[in-house]
Amino acid sequence: MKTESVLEKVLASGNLAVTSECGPPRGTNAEIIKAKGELLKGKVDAVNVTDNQTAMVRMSSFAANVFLKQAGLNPILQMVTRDRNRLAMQADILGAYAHGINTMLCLSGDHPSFGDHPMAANVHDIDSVQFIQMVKKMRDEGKFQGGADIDNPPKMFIGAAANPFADPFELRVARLAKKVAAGVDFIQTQCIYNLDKFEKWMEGVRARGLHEKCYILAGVTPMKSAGMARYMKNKVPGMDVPDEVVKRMAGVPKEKMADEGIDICVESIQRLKEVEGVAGFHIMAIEWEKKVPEIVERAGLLPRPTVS
Amino acid sequence: MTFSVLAGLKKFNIDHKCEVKSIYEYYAKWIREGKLKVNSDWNKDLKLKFTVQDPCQIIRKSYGDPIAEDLRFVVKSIVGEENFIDMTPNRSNNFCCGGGGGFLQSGYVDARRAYGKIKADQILATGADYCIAACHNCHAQIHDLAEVNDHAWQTVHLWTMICLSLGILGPNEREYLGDDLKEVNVFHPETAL
Amino acid sequence: MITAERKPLEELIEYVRPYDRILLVGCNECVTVCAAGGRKEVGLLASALKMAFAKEGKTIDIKELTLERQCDPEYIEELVPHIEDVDAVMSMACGCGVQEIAKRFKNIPVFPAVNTKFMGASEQQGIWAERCQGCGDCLLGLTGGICPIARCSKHLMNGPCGGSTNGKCEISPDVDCVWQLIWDRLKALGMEDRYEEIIPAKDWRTAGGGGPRKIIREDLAE
Amino acid sequence: MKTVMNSHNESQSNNKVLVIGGGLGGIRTALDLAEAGRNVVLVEKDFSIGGLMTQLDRTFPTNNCDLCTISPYLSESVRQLPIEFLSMTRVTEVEGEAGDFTVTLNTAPRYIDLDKCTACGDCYNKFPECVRFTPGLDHRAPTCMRYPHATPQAFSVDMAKCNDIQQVVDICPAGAIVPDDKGTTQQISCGAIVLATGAGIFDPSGLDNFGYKNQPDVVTSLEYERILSASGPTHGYLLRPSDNEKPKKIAWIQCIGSRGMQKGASSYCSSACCMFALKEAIVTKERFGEDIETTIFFMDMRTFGKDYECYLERAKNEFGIRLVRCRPHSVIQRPGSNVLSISFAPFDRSELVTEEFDIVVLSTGFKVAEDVKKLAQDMGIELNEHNFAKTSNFQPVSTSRPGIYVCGMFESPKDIPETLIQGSAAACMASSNMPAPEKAPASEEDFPPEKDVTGQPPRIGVFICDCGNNIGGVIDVEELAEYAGNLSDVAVSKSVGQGCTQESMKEIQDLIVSEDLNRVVIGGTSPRTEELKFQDLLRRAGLNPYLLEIANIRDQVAWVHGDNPENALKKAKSLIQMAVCAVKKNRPLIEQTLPMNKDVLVVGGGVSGMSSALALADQGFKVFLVEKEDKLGGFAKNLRKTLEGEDVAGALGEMIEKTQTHENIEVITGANLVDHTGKTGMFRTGIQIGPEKSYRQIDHGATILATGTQPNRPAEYLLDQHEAVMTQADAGIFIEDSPEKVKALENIVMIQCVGSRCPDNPNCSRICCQAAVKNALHILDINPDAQIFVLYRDMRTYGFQEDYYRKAREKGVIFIRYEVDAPPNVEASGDKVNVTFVDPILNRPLMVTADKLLLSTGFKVDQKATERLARIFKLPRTHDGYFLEEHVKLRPIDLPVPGCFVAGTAHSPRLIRESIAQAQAAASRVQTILAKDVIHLSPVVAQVDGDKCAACLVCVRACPFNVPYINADGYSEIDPAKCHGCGICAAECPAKAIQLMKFEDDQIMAKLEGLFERKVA
Amino acid sequence: MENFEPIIVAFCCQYCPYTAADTAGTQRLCYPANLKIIRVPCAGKVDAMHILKAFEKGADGVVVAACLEGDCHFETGNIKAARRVSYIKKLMEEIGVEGERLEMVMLSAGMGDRFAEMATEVTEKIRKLGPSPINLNTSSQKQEAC
Repeated sequence: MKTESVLEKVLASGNLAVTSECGPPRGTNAEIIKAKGELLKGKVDAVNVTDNQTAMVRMSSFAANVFLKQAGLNPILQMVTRDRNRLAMQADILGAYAHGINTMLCLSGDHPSFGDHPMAANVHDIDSVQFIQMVKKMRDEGKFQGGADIDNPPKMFIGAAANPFADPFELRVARLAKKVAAGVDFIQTQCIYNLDKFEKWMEGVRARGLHEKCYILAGVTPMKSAGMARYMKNKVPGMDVPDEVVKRMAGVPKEKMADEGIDICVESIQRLKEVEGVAGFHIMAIEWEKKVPEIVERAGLLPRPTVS
Repeated sequence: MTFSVLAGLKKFNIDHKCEVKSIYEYYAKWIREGKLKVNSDWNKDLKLKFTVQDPCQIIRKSYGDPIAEDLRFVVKSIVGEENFIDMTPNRSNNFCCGGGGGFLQSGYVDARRAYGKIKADQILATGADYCIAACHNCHAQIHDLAEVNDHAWQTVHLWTMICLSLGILGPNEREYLGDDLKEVNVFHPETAL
Repeated sequence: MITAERKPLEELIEYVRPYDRILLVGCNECVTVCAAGGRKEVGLLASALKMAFAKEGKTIDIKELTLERQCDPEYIEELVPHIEDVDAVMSMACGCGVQEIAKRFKNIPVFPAVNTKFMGASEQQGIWAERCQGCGDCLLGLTGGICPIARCSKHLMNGPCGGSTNGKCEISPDVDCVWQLIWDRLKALGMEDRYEEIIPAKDWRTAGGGGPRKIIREDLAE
Repeated sequence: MKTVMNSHNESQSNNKVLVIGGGLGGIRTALDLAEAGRNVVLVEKDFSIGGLMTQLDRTFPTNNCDLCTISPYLSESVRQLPIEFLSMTRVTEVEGEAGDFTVTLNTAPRYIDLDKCTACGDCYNKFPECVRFTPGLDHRAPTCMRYPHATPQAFSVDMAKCNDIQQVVDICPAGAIVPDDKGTTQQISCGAIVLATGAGIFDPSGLDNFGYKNQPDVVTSLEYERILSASGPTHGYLLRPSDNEKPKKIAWIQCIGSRGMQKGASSYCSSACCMFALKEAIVTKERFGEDIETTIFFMDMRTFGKDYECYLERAKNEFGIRLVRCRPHSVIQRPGSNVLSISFAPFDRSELVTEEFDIVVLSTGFKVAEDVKKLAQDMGIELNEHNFAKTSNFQPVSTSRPGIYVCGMFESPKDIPETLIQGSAAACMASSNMPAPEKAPASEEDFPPEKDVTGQPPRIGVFICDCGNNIGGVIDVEELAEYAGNLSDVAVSKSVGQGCTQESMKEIQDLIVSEDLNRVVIGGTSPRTEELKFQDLLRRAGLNPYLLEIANIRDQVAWVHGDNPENALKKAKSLIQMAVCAVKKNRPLIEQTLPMNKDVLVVGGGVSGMSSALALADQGFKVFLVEKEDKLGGFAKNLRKTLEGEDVAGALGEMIEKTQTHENIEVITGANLVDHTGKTGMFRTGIQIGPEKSYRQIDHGATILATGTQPNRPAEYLLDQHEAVMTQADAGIFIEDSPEKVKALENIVMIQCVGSRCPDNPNCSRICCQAAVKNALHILDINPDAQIFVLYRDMRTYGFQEDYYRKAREKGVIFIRYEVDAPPNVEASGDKVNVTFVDPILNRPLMVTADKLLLSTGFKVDQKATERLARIFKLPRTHDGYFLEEHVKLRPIDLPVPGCFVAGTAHSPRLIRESIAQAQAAASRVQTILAKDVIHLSPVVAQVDGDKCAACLVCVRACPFNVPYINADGYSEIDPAKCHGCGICAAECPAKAIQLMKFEDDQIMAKLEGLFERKVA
Repeated sequence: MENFEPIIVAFCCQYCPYTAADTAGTQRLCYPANLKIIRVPCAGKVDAMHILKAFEKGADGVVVAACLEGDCHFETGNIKAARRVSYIKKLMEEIGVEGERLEMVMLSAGMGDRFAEMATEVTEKIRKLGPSPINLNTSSQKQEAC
């Protein structure tokens, strides 16, 4: 075991891990994050906390993580290279680890032009692959990126994102290989609607044995409405929503759409369970955290294993 | 008839010293020279309107416009200038009556009448009571066309009108005249001579 | 070459409003090539300013001059005879020119007439595109001669990011995803394996991160 | 206006050529001869030159209005060069023989002295009935002036119609009317005569079935052109003649007066009607409304010229011109209706269709006018059965009488490019029986040395013309002169009355000298026509001709502001002031000259190459004839007889023999071109000779490309796979060599358009129809019982070939049409082949077992070879690979690169006769350049100031002729010989480093200064 | 101010528009005298500077006259001129001078009446726009310069 991360233990035990995600508030009201925590408690092994998602300013992931930790959950610290240079990133990692947060996700982050501060400078001092190398160096060599020693180095369980549906498709496996070479421990993929394409990607991953070098969690997101389906298909870059999904969502009356979304999500999970190399699921129910328990339960992923 | 002689001579290139002429030319010559004393008084108050058909073989295909002028001179002399209306188009550009080339004997009656429709329309356009057809083929066709156009006009030979205007047209020679002319200028050989 | 684009006229009018005699200085190098500050643009701007003020009934005297370059002191020296009888100078050169004039003539205001944009190349007559940010430590050797720093909106050195869709950047369909271009280029050169070598974190000091930079050639400098 | 230039060596008859007819062909001949140093007398029976061309609106295939490209031709032709132009003049008698003719010329009285008349139009306005300006070409509405810039710019009076002669005389301000003008008869002697008398147009009023006489909406093509033309009676608006309404449906009926179709029609095909009908239809749709329906009734669509087939395709697909293949008998106007109805049987279904049209255009063909026929007979010229001048295939522009040549329509009906080709060819042949001109034409008259004005303060002379009452009537000339007098730097300001008359010019010239003026401003008419004249005046006064500025106060002030004289005067003052300010900035410009290398390189040793070489060598020019094969002769080697029966092989052998033994021709066979540099007068071309490829460089002054094209052998219809199948060329040899085999033949089938008019060879190969008819007639001569079938898409036997086509039909050859998408099918059957095709009348497939199958395969460009040549000479090519000439219509021989010319099938597929004509034409064009000892470069060129240039490439990219380049020193350089003087680079240059001479920025700024001087301090 | 007489500068290419002006003269068509024609070898030669300086010096309107599309003697002169005119119009709007004071027209040589028509239209349009704002206060001085 490289870290004391609960997620690592679950994955190491061979069980299908389940993680979820919640967005911190657009203000200082800690209750919101605590409430979301309550919803997910016991239902998932770990909970991602986003970092200024879509470049919209929110309470920092670090602060939200601390609240969830205090509430007894296993938070995952998400950090983007867009907003901080390498000093600030390492400082936050030290602080988080000190608060007992031992799992994190290294991301590049969406471009500021999508968010509410398009005029802001984007830092990108290091990119996501170099970020993984940095955290690995801190953990395994106990050294800062600059080379100095760390007093009581943080043992972080290192995660990253992967988007099997972005272009050029033939490059996506090689990119995962780069992250593995950089030292990533687990991967959470972009939400999967085009299952065939995902399976094709997994074939490539297996061909290079990457699924043995890191745990791959399949990302899923339940659709709330046909409108959301269309929005995700056309407006969100790197998202591959096949027409059947949009047709299915549009095929049911308005009030039935939410349930249809959940059904699709559960069906996807059932099918993804069969895919060799999928070590777990990352359920992203953006602003719909209350549905996660129902999904996890209906997907037969309860009860969560308790690991020492 | 004139045409078949002309065509025959040419087809079998029989070298002939004689010249083939159309009768219209001589009718016109004789009228001009006063030998044929036609007069159109009979139609002065009747005011029957006449038009004339330019047979293709005689006008367009052989003697051309000059003979058409002679034909018109003859007709105007016998029915009166003011009662004559020309079809459009006319002379060498006239439309064919649709009955030539053996079509009359061919038996395809409907097709023949269909082709004749243009001629019928031309005659109706002139509003003439009588159409003089100086060629037997044209006469038969136009006469038949009159049948299918509810007798809108009478079709009559040129010699018939000449004799009528000479006043020598006997009672049994008025087959093609309408009732309006049946009694006009009747010539009774037995009493007149 | 360094590219630039003339500032909106209102801004320039406000700059020179308090002054009666202006020296308008063009530059015959990069800004001429990108049609922003050459001799012709100097003429057009002078005329435009005079007309704008004439509209308000105010006459303004603009003296037009175009130097060979404005980033060498000797050429700046050529302004000396004209400086006495003007109240302000407006330079149509890139940022370097404006600052050299300001540095040389302490007691006279200098205003920029153009916005210096980027180091770029001419895609076609009349269109220039960014090619280099002068990061001081060129990695074109690793990417088949296409620069991700200048041409990726997140200057990722191990791209492409998750937002690249059919060869275009996530921010806009008109912007090529540079990593798509790099990948196509590497494929064409048969150097696909070069893609998997991780480019380590960059030392940004060479890119100005370490403060304003200088190049010193001992063989040339006193 | 003086039109008779002082042709300096009157007496020397053997260097003078008489050109009869001032149409386009005559002008081209006159221009070529004059530029080649000959003296020319151009005689035109009409009031002004231009012929048919000036009445046309737009012309095919360029579809743009060539008025402004042709009017400089006309005025330039009369002004500068040693051309003595006699209008309203006829030839009455010709005696003598080649080299020494004596010709009697009779000039009808114009009653106007050409020197005095300024075309002010007062006489015309007051007495329109008796003052003729327009020959009233279209019999309905007389145009105000046949074309705006007629040459000579003068009226003529028809004294017979004048009831009060004295009144007319008094009205003329210039006193130019000469009531007792009896015309003149004079005798001139000349070395050669060229008949360029053009053609008359068939008058359809005799055909009552078309109703041309009494239906105003039935018009001839020429009248339709006048309706379309901006200078026509309807001022360029398409209006129906009967009620001036906008027409919605227009029909064209082809072959009116041609192909023996009507009473009084000539039996030949007039060659150009199909094309100008298509053009009129396209222009109608393009300029007057997509919604106008255009229909053309035709028999064969004869678009055989260069890129004409693509023009036809564009007409059909892009413009939706409806083509109906049938011959309507008559155009009838039903009594009471104002539209014309045409009844016709469409080709594809047997029923009578009647349609209504607003305008019907009769595409009238050409015929020889009576007076031309009589003139030719008087001159003892042999005419063919259609009264055209009889010429042979190998001497296409020579008449039966030595020393007398023919060009244009009088040789045979043709379109404008072919007319121009023959015009130049006639010029070449005319000078062939005259000694080479001793000295270069005296273009530099003995001008006094040019005064050096640099550094002098400007002393400007302002001279205001009153041009009869044209200017004086509206503007107070004295006040204007007085106003100009007190402008700064004006030393002399005078009104000079008739500015362009000899006296006033003399007065100005003297003042320039006496007052030591160094700048001149003329307030007069348009510089477009006057500038050359006043530049000569300055030269004669010892001033550089470019120290001149002309203010156009007649055409653009007096004539257009007559309604407001007060404003007119103010405007005139402004224009004069602008001119005065601008002239101060004018600088003396020198016309650069380069020494001329007089040798000629001819590429390609076929019929065209040899004809050019011989024509030039006979004139004393050294010719290098380069041929890539190892024998001369080209494609003509495998032809035996022409359609007219002339022996090709014999004549070709003779030509080869003459070429190889001519002392002025160096024949280099087995040679390939490698590189080509330099410009007109100093070209250098590298060639590799023989298998060992030894490199040699040839210096020459001009280039003629006669590289021909490839006979096409597409793998279709079992060609080269079955011994019964051969091409028309193979058949020509087969018929000549083995007549006994021909006797045994029963059935022969020919298929036209094989490998031509198809996607990968889109144009028509022009020569295959006449080849098919030739072979058919030759076969029937040998074996009258043979049954010949010709499967064709369009029979294109244009011109006199039509007679042979009719003879073939009379002899029983069966011509059957096939559609492009239903071609015939050929299968082998023993030593014969079965050809199946659909007969359009029976609408059933038929099968013929043919002993021989002859395929009309035409030409196809060898893309690789021409592409390589085009790259060496930097020449553009058309999309199907032929060299693209400078102007498709008006310069069909000159190539865009000055000094390069094209001849023969390298330009486009053509017959031997047409290739030889083009070869002789190319020879003439070359002589127009090599006649001068030096090349004059126009001074209006762009100049780059190296110091200012930032080498930003804007000029390199902007120049339409890619002349500028960045030179070794790193700044843009523009070669004055190549610059066309458009000034686009000067306007685009961001560093203001380029100035166009004569239109420099500060000159234009000075004009603006002048205009607003009084306002802005 | 109805008696306002605008001064309009017309840059005319010497091939087609200048000939069209002469043709209008030959046909004796009347049009207002406000148009002052400056002859240039090609519309492509009219520099952005010339147009702007014309306005600066007090022109109320400027016309750039070129040949018809496809008829340009130098192939692309008229197209480049059109591009330049639309660029200058934007610049004039920035300066605060109405863009329609600058007009681009295309004419063939024979269009005499179109030239006269254009001259009248442009003069009326500029007259309606009133004197150019550049010389609003000095317009009285310009009155008799016409």
